[in-house]
Amino acid sequence: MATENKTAELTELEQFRKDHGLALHEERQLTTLNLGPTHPATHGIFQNILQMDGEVIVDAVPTIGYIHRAFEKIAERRPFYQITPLTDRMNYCSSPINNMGYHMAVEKLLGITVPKRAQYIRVIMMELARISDHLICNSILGVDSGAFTGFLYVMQEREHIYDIYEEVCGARLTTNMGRIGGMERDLSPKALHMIDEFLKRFPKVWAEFEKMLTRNRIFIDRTTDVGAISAERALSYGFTGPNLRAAGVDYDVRVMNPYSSYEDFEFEIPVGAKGDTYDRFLVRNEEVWQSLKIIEQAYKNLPEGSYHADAPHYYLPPKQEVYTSMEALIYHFKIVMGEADIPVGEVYHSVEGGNGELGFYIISDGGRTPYRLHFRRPCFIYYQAYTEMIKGGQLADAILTLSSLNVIAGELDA
Amino acid sequence: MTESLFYFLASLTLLCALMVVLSKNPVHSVLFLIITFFTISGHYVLLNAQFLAAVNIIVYAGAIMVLFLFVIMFLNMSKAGDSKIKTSTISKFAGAIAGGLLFIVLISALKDASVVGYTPETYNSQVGMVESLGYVLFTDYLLPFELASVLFLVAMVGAVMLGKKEEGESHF
Amino acid sequence: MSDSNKDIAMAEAPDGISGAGFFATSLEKVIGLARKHSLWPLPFATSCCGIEYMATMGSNYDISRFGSERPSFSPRQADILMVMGTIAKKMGPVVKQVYEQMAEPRWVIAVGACASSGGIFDTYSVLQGIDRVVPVDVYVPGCPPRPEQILDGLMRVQELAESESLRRRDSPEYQALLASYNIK
Amino acid sequence: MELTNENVLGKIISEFGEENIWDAMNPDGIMTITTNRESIHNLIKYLRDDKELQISFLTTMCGIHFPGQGDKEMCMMYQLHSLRHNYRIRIKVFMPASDPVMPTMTDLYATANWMEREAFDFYGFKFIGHPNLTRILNIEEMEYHPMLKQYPLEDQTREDKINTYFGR
Amino acid sequence: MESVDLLYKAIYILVIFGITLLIATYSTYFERKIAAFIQDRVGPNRAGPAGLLQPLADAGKLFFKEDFIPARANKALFILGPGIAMLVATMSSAVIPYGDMLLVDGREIYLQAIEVNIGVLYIFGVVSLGVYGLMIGGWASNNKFSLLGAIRAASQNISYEIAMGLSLIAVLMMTGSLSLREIAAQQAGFNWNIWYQPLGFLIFLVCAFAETNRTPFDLPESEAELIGGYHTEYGSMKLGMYLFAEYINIFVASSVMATLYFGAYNFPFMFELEAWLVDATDSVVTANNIVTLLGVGFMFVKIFLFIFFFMWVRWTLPRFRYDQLMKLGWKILIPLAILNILLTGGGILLKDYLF
Amino acid sequence: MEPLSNRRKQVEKKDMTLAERAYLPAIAQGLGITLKHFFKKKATVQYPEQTRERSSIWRGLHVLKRDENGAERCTACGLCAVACPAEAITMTAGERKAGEEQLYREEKYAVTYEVNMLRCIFCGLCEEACPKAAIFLQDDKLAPARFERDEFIYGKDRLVEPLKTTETR
Repeated sequence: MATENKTAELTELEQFRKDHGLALHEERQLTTLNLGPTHPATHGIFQNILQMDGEVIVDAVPTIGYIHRAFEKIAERRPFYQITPLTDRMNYCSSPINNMGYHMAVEKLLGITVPKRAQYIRVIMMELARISDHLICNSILGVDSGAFTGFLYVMQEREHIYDIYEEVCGARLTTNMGRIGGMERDLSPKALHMIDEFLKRFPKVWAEFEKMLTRNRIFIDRTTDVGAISAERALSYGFTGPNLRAAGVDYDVRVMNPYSSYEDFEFEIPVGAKGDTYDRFLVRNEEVWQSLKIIEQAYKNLPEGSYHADAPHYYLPPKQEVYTSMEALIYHFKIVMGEADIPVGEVYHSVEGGNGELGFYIISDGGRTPYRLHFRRPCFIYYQAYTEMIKGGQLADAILTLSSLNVIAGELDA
Repeated sequence: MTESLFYFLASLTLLCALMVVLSKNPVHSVLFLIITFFTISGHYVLLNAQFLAAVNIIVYAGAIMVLFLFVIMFLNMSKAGDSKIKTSTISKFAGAIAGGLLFIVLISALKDASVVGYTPETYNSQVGMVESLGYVLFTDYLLPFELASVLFLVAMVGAVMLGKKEEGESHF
Repeated sequence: MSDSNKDIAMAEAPDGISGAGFFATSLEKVIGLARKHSLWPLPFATSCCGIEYMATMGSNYDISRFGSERPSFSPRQADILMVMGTIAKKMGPVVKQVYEQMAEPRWVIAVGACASSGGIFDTYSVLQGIDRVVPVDVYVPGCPPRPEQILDGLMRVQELAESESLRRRDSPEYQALLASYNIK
Repeated sequence: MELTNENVLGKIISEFGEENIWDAMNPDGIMTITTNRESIHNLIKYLRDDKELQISFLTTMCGIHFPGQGDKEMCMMYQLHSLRHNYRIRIKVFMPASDPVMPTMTDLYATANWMEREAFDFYGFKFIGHPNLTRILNIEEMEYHPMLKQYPLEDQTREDKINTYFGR
Repeated sequence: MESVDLLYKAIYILVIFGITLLIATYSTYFERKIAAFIQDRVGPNRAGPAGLLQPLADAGKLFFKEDFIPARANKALFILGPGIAMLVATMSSAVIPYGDMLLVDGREIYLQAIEVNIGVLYIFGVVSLGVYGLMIGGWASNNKFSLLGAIRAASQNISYEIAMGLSLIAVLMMTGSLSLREIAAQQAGFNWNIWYQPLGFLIFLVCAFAETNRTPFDLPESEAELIGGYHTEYGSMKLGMYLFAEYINIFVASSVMATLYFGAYNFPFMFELEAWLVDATDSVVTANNIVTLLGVGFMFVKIFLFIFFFMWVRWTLPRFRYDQLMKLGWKILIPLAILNILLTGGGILLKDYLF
Repeated sequence: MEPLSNRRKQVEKKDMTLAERAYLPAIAQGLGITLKHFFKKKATVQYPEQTRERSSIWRGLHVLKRDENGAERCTACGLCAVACPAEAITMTAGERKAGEEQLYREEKYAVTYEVNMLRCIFCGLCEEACPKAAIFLQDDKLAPARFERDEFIYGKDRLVEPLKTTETR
């Protein structure tokens, strides 16, 4: 760290002391604690050098980049369709949202309109992904506060979500789901049946999970007023998604800039009041219910029609045609080789990811790869505020705050 | 057998007590002090004062010394304390004088004390037991006992007052 | 007391007579069996594969059946280092340090494409396989592997643990292997 | 007031003048304007503080590298959002590669801190006034800024791959 | 004491020691099984039939794992820590009456290793020493997480000992004795202390959880915060001893709770049964012995139920935070315990006055 | 902050009631839930003895298909290698010689075809890219764990579907 940073730290420490009515240069021994990068509560990989006064955190210096994988650089070297597997690995708790957000961004660039059925299928998959994302976050919050069991109860449900993914795209976690221009295949009857089953079973499990923690005083005490952030600071830090909503701002990309037919669905935006860990927990809980509502509506009103856009230049022709028709074979080759005509332009598209506004900023120069692809990664933005949120709290608070922010290392470091 | 046990315990007590003073590492000092308490409890048991032995261990070894250790560990004195702390000459003198005075007081007190010794006729095996102890405390020594408890109460309130954290002060 | 004890009783006598002594070999077998069933993992989960490890711990797969459900986040207590997820060059030294802190016997599983070979991330910032910094015993392919594959990897380590002699870790080959990684 | 591209552009130009705002275009429904280094800080501050606009949310910012374009080789892109009016705007600043210096936005938006560090890490932008402009994702010892187009993507130490197989 | 008596005593002590170790060993197995069952899993089932050899496998592995002492640790104390923890844990089961009296060859054999008239205090003394094992081990590791764990352990144990002691005083006021045998004997039949001391029992239970460092009071070793706390730096059998000591402590705590509040070896209708047996077998000795052995069985059933409860709670609740733990101990449990003493005193006076 | 939309819903955050303050009811409720699960049917699938059902489109281990006559379908066009984001596929093409019609369906065939299973991310893009229906990711096989890194280079010997014997055909 630079020397100027040292002085900044010191003044911050002094500020802290002033704020808390302490003598400025108290003869108090501060201990330095290295939290991470292999600490169990950091799940992914973050490092925090904490300055501790007893159990109270006075200051923290975060280090990130422990799994920096150079997504943006890889994206400049891969044809458009090969970037989908990369997006899987950003927020791996909700890969379909990333996949489809990226597809939608590219579709915007190419000017493709996707038929309603495909949009509805996307909505179902994205909301399933949101559920799986939130249930990991909330159950991990339970684990970090010591209640391990609820985590395993909801993990079983996550397995069912994964089974649905598997039925739709053939993979569990890194889904590579859908294609530019729609889905790669229609929902099979089995998949529809599984979604139906899920809608019936999941509410019970989720209600049970809520029952175990929501009104338990130990849990309430552990989370209330822990890691709180005001709406103003949260906006300045660029928070979006559940973490911003917990602070009381009802900003949701699905409502403000609806994409993929989200305007068709009835749902509410849960907001909290204080922006503390308990609020974040409740907001995520409620969002799971809202997601269920959306899936239910999309499932009931699933329109008939094609599951992909009619865009032969960009959407791979059906396999059978490739084997038989010359025209289809040529399209096939062009698309796979990455020689499809990509218009010059720049485009920003954002979706409500599991963690907040997930944006894709593409600059295309007409080549086979994006000229520049920048991801607006919500986790990168949240984690910045972490230091501010844990100062003055205890070590145990810091850990719960981290879990409740749901910072996914893959997205943080990109 | 009792006698040899006594000598063993007594020598161990003295040795450990010396080690408390002599060892460099404060954590070791505390640990030796704990052993000292154990040996003293051993003496109590030899005197058939089981209650006292148990209470000595619970209160001193089990609680007070834990706090000592707690504080020492928390301040991490073993590292800082080794070389840095220089005892000034005055405090050395003061220590010597205080210790000498205590020694003199002890000698003068013990000089006139008579050793009762063991007489089978008057020997009461229950003298160190809980019942007799309680009985004596609440009859013969009622006033000092109650006064002592009031003193403890005052000390406790004082400790709370001293330890009460000011608004916003950090705590551990 | 069925399987494991049967194995012990059936230890071949000739081996013992000619080899390191009958009792020594049967002790080795017993300890091998003990180690096999008590592999405590250190989940070094950095990314996607860590999420699949959660599923492996979960009720549907239940890694505890193999006696491995006690995750030891302290390297001193762990038997297998399960590296799951991308290891960036920034992280490489940390992996090595964790490995060095582990007590013998220790095994390493590289779970998933990233940890094993860098996988899709052939980039300037990613270590192309953790075997550049620590010796790896078992590789598990997949990105991420299914929990079944992770369990497969664990069973592979069980095989190793069962058959490994008590003293192998002192053998010159092993010392040479460690030396090649600059681990003392 | 309903924000449209026209009235926002009008307001900005009347505030900052034609010479500082140019190249207004609308590639994807988001108005994109170009400005210079001198005005960018004031412009973002103005957008944030103006009572009518309330464009007070920094969605993202990133660097872009256009090699071989002379004075316009390096580009910083800022994208702002007015949550109140649901209006997005994109601002670009171009500069030569020899002099990638920008004013910092950390005093306006807390989120700019790490985003600027990222831009520094990837492209080598220098942000005047940034409290702690160090590498954020890559190791401190790295000698180059990897997102610049001239640097390769691949790990240069890897031996088990023959590039000719992959058609690139 | 005659040599035969001494022999019996020696055998008994060995048996109790063995049982303690066995139960502690298998507690680890049951903990894993119970956790698994609570979590819809099956738990260890590969080592031996239904995984019954799992604890032996763990022990075998830990024994033969490299014994490692960190370079910057205080070596002597580092070894001393787990030793103290283990020693102190095994000491406390000595005074617990696991059963009443057996009649063998006309001798009365009490199923209790040592009868001291301050049994309760003995247990207290020993338990209060248990924390040294954690503190010394945590400090000697020379690791900040360990140190934090040690400090948490110390403050937690001291704080909860007070409430524990106060809650016990109410029991002692009723029984008028410090001897565990006496206390057990007073609860003959179904006259258990729990009926008179529900509040006291609750306080004692909570404190027992805190003293054994179990969830929701497992702050000294909380995995998520301190990576194992005081035993972060321990591996091999030293770690095994710490874990072992924890399970022995659970066993002892369960035994003490069963003895103090749940009538120890007493069970309902034992006198009726004994009278019937005397009639049936025509032998007082046999009848007495049968009832005594049944009593031992009941004692262990009670103990196992408590152990199950410990584990059940462990896999259900989140843990406290340090300051909340202190608040609960000092501001809620201690006043409640004092209130309980007052209530008990009032009850005793009222009873004296009325009858 | 004033609402941005009309869909705002404040999450319920009641103060704790006296019963909740006393810890016990919530604890009892939690214990009840866990006890219920104690007696529930277990969800575990005991791998390796039992396996969980996989979807028929699961992207598992690769196979190089033969056509109905037993000739290899692959024509070494290289599309799969181009489509592979992990650059895990390498191949060299060769001309079919006379008399090899039974072995290779097209005039060009893959002399060597290697998939590095450690690099592969099982994204399925190769299967999608193949114009000859030659490469497939099977749903019933998983790439097994192995001890050595070299063992993961799957050559044609391990990739090509075994020739069906006359009896089974």
